[in-house]
Amino acid sequence: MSVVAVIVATPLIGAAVLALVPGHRLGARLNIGFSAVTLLASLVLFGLEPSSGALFVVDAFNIYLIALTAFVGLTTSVFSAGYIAHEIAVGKLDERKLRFYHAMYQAFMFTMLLALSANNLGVMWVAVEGATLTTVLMVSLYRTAASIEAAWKYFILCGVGIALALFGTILMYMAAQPVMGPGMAAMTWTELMGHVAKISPAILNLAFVFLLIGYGTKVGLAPLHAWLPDAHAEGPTPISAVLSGLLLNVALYAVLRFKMLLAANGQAIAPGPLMIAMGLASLLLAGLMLYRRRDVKRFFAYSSIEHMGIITFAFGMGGPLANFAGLLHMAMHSLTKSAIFYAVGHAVQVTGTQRIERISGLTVSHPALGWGLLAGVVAIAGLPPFGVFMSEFLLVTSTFARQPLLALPLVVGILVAFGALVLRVQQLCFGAPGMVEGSGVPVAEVPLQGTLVPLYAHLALVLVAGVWLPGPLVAWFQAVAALLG
Amino acid sequence: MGLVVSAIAFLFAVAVVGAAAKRLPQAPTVVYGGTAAACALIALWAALRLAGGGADADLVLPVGLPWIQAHLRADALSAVFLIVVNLGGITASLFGWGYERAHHESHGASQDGPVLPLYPLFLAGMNMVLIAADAFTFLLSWEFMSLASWLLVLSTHRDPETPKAAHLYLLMASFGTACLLLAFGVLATAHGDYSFAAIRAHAPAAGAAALVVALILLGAGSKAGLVPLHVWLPLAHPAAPSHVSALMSGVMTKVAVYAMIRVLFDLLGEPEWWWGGVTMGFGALTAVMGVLYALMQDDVKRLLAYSTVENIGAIVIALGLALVFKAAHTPVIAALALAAALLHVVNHSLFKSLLFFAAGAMLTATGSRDLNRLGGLIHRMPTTAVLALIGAAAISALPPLNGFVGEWLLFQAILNAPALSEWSLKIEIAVVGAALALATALAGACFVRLYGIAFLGRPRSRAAAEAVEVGRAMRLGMAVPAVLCVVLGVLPTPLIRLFEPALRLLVEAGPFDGRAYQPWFWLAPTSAIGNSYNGLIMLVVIALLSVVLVLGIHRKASDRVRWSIPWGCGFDGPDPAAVTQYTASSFGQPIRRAFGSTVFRARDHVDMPAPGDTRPARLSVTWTDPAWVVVVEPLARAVGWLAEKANRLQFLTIRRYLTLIFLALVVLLVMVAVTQR
Amino acid sequence: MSDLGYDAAHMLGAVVLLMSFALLYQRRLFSLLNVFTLQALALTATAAWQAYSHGEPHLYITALLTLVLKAILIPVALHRIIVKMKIHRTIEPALGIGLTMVAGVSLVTLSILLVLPVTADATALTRENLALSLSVVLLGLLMMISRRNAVSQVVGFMSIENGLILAAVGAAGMPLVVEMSVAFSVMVAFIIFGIFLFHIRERFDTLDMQKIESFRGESD
Amino acid sequence: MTPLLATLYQILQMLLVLALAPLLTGWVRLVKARLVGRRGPSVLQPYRDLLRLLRKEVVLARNASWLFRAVPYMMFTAIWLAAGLVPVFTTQLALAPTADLIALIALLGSARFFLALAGMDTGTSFGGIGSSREMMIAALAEPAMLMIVFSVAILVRSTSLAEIADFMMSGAVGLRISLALALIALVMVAIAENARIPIDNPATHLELTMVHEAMVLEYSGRHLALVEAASMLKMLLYMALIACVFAPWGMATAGSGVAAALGGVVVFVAKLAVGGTLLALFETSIAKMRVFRVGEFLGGALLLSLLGAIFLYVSRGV
Repeated sequence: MSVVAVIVATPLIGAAVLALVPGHRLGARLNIGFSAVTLLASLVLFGLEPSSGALFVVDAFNIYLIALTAFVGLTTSVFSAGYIAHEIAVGKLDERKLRFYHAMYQAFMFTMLLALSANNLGVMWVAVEGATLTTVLMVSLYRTAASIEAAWKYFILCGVGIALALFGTILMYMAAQPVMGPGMAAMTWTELMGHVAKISPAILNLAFVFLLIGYGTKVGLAPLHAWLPDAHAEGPTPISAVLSGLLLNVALYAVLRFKMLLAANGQAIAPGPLMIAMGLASLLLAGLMLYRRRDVKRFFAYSSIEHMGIITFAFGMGGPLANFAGLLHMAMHSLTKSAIFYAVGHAVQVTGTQRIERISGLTVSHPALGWGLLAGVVAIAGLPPFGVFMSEFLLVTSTFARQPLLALPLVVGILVAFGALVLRVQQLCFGAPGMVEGSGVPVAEVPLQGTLVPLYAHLALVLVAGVWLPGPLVAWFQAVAALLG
Repeated sequence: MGLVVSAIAFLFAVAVVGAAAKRLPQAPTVVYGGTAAACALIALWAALRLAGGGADADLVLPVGLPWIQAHLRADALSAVFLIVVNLGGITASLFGWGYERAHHESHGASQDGPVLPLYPLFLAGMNMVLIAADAFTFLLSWEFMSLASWLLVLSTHRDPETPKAAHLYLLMASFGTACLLLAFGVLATAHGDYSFAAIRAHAPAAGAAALVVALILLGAGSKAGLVPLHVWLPLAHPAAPSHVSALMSGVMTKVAVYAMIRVLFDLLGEPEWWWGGVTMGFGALTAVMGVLYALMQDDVKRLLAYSTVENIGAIVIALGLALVFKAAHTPVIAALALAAALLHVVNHSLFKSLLFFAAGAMLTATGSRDLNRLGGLIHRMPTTAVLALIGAAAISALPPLNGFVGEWLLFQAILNAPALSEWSLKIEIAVVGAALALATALAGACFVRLYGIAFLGRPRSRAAAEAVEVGRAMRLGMAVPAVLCVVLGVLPTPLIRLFEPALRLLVEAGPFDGRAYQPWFWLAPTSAIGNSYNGLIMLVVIALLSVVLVLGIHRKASDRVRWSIPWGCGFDGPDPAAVTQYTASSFGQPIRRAFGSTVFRARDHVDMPAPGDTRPARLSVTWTDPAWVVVVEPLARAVGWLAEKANRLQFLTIRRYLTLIFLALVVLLVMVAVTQR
Repeated sequence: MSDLGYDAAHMLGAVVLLMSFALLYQRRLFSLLNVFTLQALALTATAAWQAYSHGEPHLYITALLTLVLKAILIPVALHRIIVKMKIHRTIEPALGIGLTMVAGVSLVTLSILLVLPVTADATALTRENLALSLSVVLLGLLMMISRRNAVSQVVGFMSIENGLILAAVGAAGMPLVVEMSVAFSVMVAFIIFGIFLFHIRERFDTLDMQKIESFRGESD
Repeated sequence: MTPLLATLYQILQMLLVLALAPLLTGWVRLVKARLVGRRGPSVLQPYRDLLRLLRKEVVLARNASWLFRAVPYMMFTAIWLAAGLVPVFTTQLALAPTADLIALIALLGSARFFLALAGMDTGTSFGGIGSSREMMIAALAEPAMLMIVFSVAILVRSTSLAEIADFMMSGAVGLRISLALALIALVMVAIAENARIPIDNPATHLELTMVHEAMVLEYSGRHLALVEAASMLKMLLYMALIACVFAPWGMATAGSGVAAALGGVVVFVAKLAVGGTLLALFETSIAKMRVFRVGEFLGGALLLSLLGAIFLYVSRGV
């Protein structure tokens, strides 16, 4: 448990320190440093036995998510260092804002890790709410009209969502309290799992609906998704990367924890149909939305909605194969989407625009970046040999074998989104490169700021996962898949 | 088996070298040499396996889906297709090496996207499909193959048409993959055992099997180019560099055929009689439509791509026949039809590669693929002209070349229709036979047009008038398939014998079973219609007669020759633009009138200047592809319309978004309230 | 538990729900604030009563927080915002008042329907409490979407929160109530801060499409 | 039957068709002339024409390639071989198993393929006109021909011409609708393939209506002689084919001796005379049709042959 405490405490201390450190270079380095320590600490978890206490729990479900979160946190902090150097250079950000930015970054990591490792449902809720607050502040970092608008929308919608989630949490306690008696136990996940079979299903059902809608808003499920594209598009790109790569996963993780409770109860309504419906809605809506997008970051934000839809659908289907696919897809989407946002961040910086039609020929002007972006989109589109292919393979085949009629909209949705992704990535990566927005300088002559290591590190992981999954990970996935019902 | 896997791994290594092409001047040599060597190794291995009876070779790699791992297996069927793919790979590498050099010399540093790193990956992908023995590995390789070829198509991304073609291509490829995914979803057992061995062990129920057949026809058919799923093919295949076009058209479509055979004959177990009927029907439609499309094309490579559609149709007809006869428990006839299919697979891969190489040679020499800018190349490019003539004759199914042998076998199978019991099938087979005959005859017209316009007559542009013969590597790349076209046409029996293990695996019989007299130079399959054909004797007799004829004539006749200007209705000058000769469009006119005006809404528009005006008259032809009008455009419009409608959701006010959340909540609550009753 | 305890808790909860209806009914901003203050007071009383009757002293903190924040600070702050930012003092309903009331009644019915199957092993108080708080939450949400004015939407949001606290204090022995209500209050503070700082007056309901589209880089 | 005798018969047949082809053409021309009231040239005139052409010098278009010069030999050989494969006086030919009816059709297709290419080689408009029309006609005639083969082959259970003739002679087949349809279709195809009226006119050089003649317009001297001779051979071939399938009587078969074979030759000459007369009669009584009507004519042939194939299943015994 002390290891978990270290993992959670490191970013908290980091936030405090970074709030005081002047100078963006030092800040960025410290940011990387704290993230690295967090990652190292989280890697230690792999060597320990699963355990749970009153506050924290480490089991098959969150052990890899914690490590994944810490890893993406680190790579994003590396990317962020190069990113902000450019933003400072062009005068879009200043030192004061950056101090705030770095502190908030670590605070955000703290809330993410806390939400993942919390055993107490109330603590988990507080952490998710904290995550909302920190990211709202970062989305509005540029203080442009559009970014404030986006932050505001994000905040209101997620505020309502989080309120509904709290209500769900309270309902969960109300349901458990008659069986488990008053006190902390009735809010502790591991305890609940032990007693949930005896809990009356009626309130449990009600609680799950509120939790699904509440946390589902944060997951970005249609029709609760409206905040997501704008928040991704208007904030700094590193934040878009962690929003898509981490926050959505954490919110979904929260939903799934409750789904496990329902599955273990046995008498409660099957949450599957609800999740399937919302997953399909997200998938189809986002797939169609992709076609009309002109802002590259908003485009990939919709792609995140699409994938969250796929994942939710998978967990809605349930069963060992679909659940496995969902868990794998969560990890793969997290890595791939953040990689795409790194690449997009670089692309936007070299071309000076976020409009898709004004970016072209990246494989010609900046081959390493262009091919990296292409590989990322290829991976997220579900093409082999990347990991998303494996999860979509499992999901589509197992769905069709069990519910052929559900597989059709799934496949149609995936194909519709696929068409848009390929269309746009061809535009971005191929053709003749143009000029930097608002100047006569050819894009090809603009040097790339920062390093592409995070991008390629993520792609390498996704590639490896596409052909080979390590044994322990498979064992975790299978254990969790069994619990998810 | 380890050898094949190592060779594929070697292809990946070669790709890495290709990625460093900017820094390594020898990279093209290494890449194309490496791919040729790897392909040769695999092809040789496969041929030796087949010669040794085609026993299965298995390997399980600890990758892929964790609970089943990657199963690899090369059985007789895989071996046959390994030969096809790698033979194509060898010739394409030879040609590609010369092609790359020629382009490097003429254009300097290339503006195009990379080909070198992707080309070996494409070959590796195709090989992997053939040896995959579980659904995951199979589809992974399948989609990887699509991915690599998509990027290869995009290597000409500066051409404004290419991105559209590439987009449609990858979309259709993924549609196909999705169909295959669904099909394997039905086939796999409930416990997630996706290995082919497990699938084989569990025959699906009748309804499920019907679903699988439909999905396979859609999935593999979209890759192979079955009408109406062919729309991407004539756009994407020509866009790639010519040796890649050759691989895509000549070889990758065969991988799709492999997928059909693997599922329909191997994994699905005992077929129902109507499977073959449906398959055949699609094949016939594809064959006729494909060649009609080809007849209306002015772009050499696009014409060849449409011709691929036609040939795939012929192959699919043969597959359908084999299925029908297999279901009717006449395995020997099924073997005959399947042998025709496999033979045509080999043949088409040879002559289509050859013709695409020839198109590449023309492109290198003249910079154009437009028939109306070519002409008279037989004088400037003599070797290419001879080799292309062999290709054109072979694809037109002229004896004694290989195209005819496949055709002949197929007709032998068709003539066995009376052995069936279903009336509908008998009549369908008659109609399919007529369609096949029509397609074959039209193919002849199509290639007379292609060859006549491109190589014969007078040049239609300065570039064509000044064309220079291509280099030795490119000529060699064309010569190998050309020689094979002749050899296989004359001696097909040894090849069919070589394929026999595959036939026995799939239909449990060979095409020669029960016939006593079987010399290796004679083609006399077992059939209710007893027959034989011998290309070797035919060739020898033709040669003898020709010698007799030439000697006889020259003894009697005058040897005087005078060169003169032919009568050209008063138009005759050195300017290529002022030559009065038939163009590609005018050549196609009679057939266009006969077939195109209803199916394709083909219209000729003549811009005739008034008397006294010296402006030339212009003929333009417009036509529409019904598959576009019926399938693609409505779909694109539907997606566009829905996207436009959905797009309104991007611009709502926060209050309305909240309303959405509220409504979602209320709906879910109502659902809970209702289900709790 | 004595009958009196049950009845008192029930009564106070009913007052909170009644105030929710009253909120839906208001047409003027200032009276809206007044009704909200009343709801907050009722909630304070509920929390205090539960603290007393169940002997759970930490609920006194909740009561105190509710009193200070919801009944005093926030109404005052909103009052100042209305005055300072010259916000229209009448409420523009997006949905007619009558229709809103009908919707509200339906929501309460739905809540009761949902709570009915809760089996007898839950105490009667839990069932009542559940139905009341569920209604308050849903009515708060209805308020948010049926009013165009930013202030009334904030009020709606806070009335959702009131519903949450009502549920939390009613659940016997619920831990972390204080922590959660603090966390929630931070959020409310954020909203008010946001309105104040960024002059988001009517952003809830910007109807100027052109403006939004150009913001989002989505216009042609 | 010894292989030696079969080889002898084969050589005899090759020579016989070569010798008789111009005679048939001459006969048709003579009968046609007589029918329209002219005296007409001698029956031997085609031989004289061919010899005259052989002696003349060759005039080549400046642009012609080697293909142009090679094609006459190639097409002549192909048609000669094809004609040698059709049993005319005996079914016992050495080359019979080498190529069946399908291969024979394909051989003719090869000849046409190369001739059409040659038509395009000179780079004039006439060659193009001829080639494109010829290929259009072929595109319909060939499938019709294959469908005829289909009907016959399914009845006989063979595509080998020798076996077809044997079977037909045995009389086991009786009268059949399928065969009647096939015969009509075959005659239609034969008319089209030999560029006879109403499809084409072998005697015209009017550019709007030319098909075959346009294609070979630039040929001269020995090349033209070969092309002409090949056309004559082809006409003979089709008549022999019709005779072989639908009227095989009088042919020597497996058991019969050399005398029967010689008798077969006489019968064959008689069949040719009758066929030639019928053709002349037909040609003088009909007008040439427009080029673009040809598609309908041959489409009709194709449909008839397909109907014939389908009727097979309706009638008894298959």
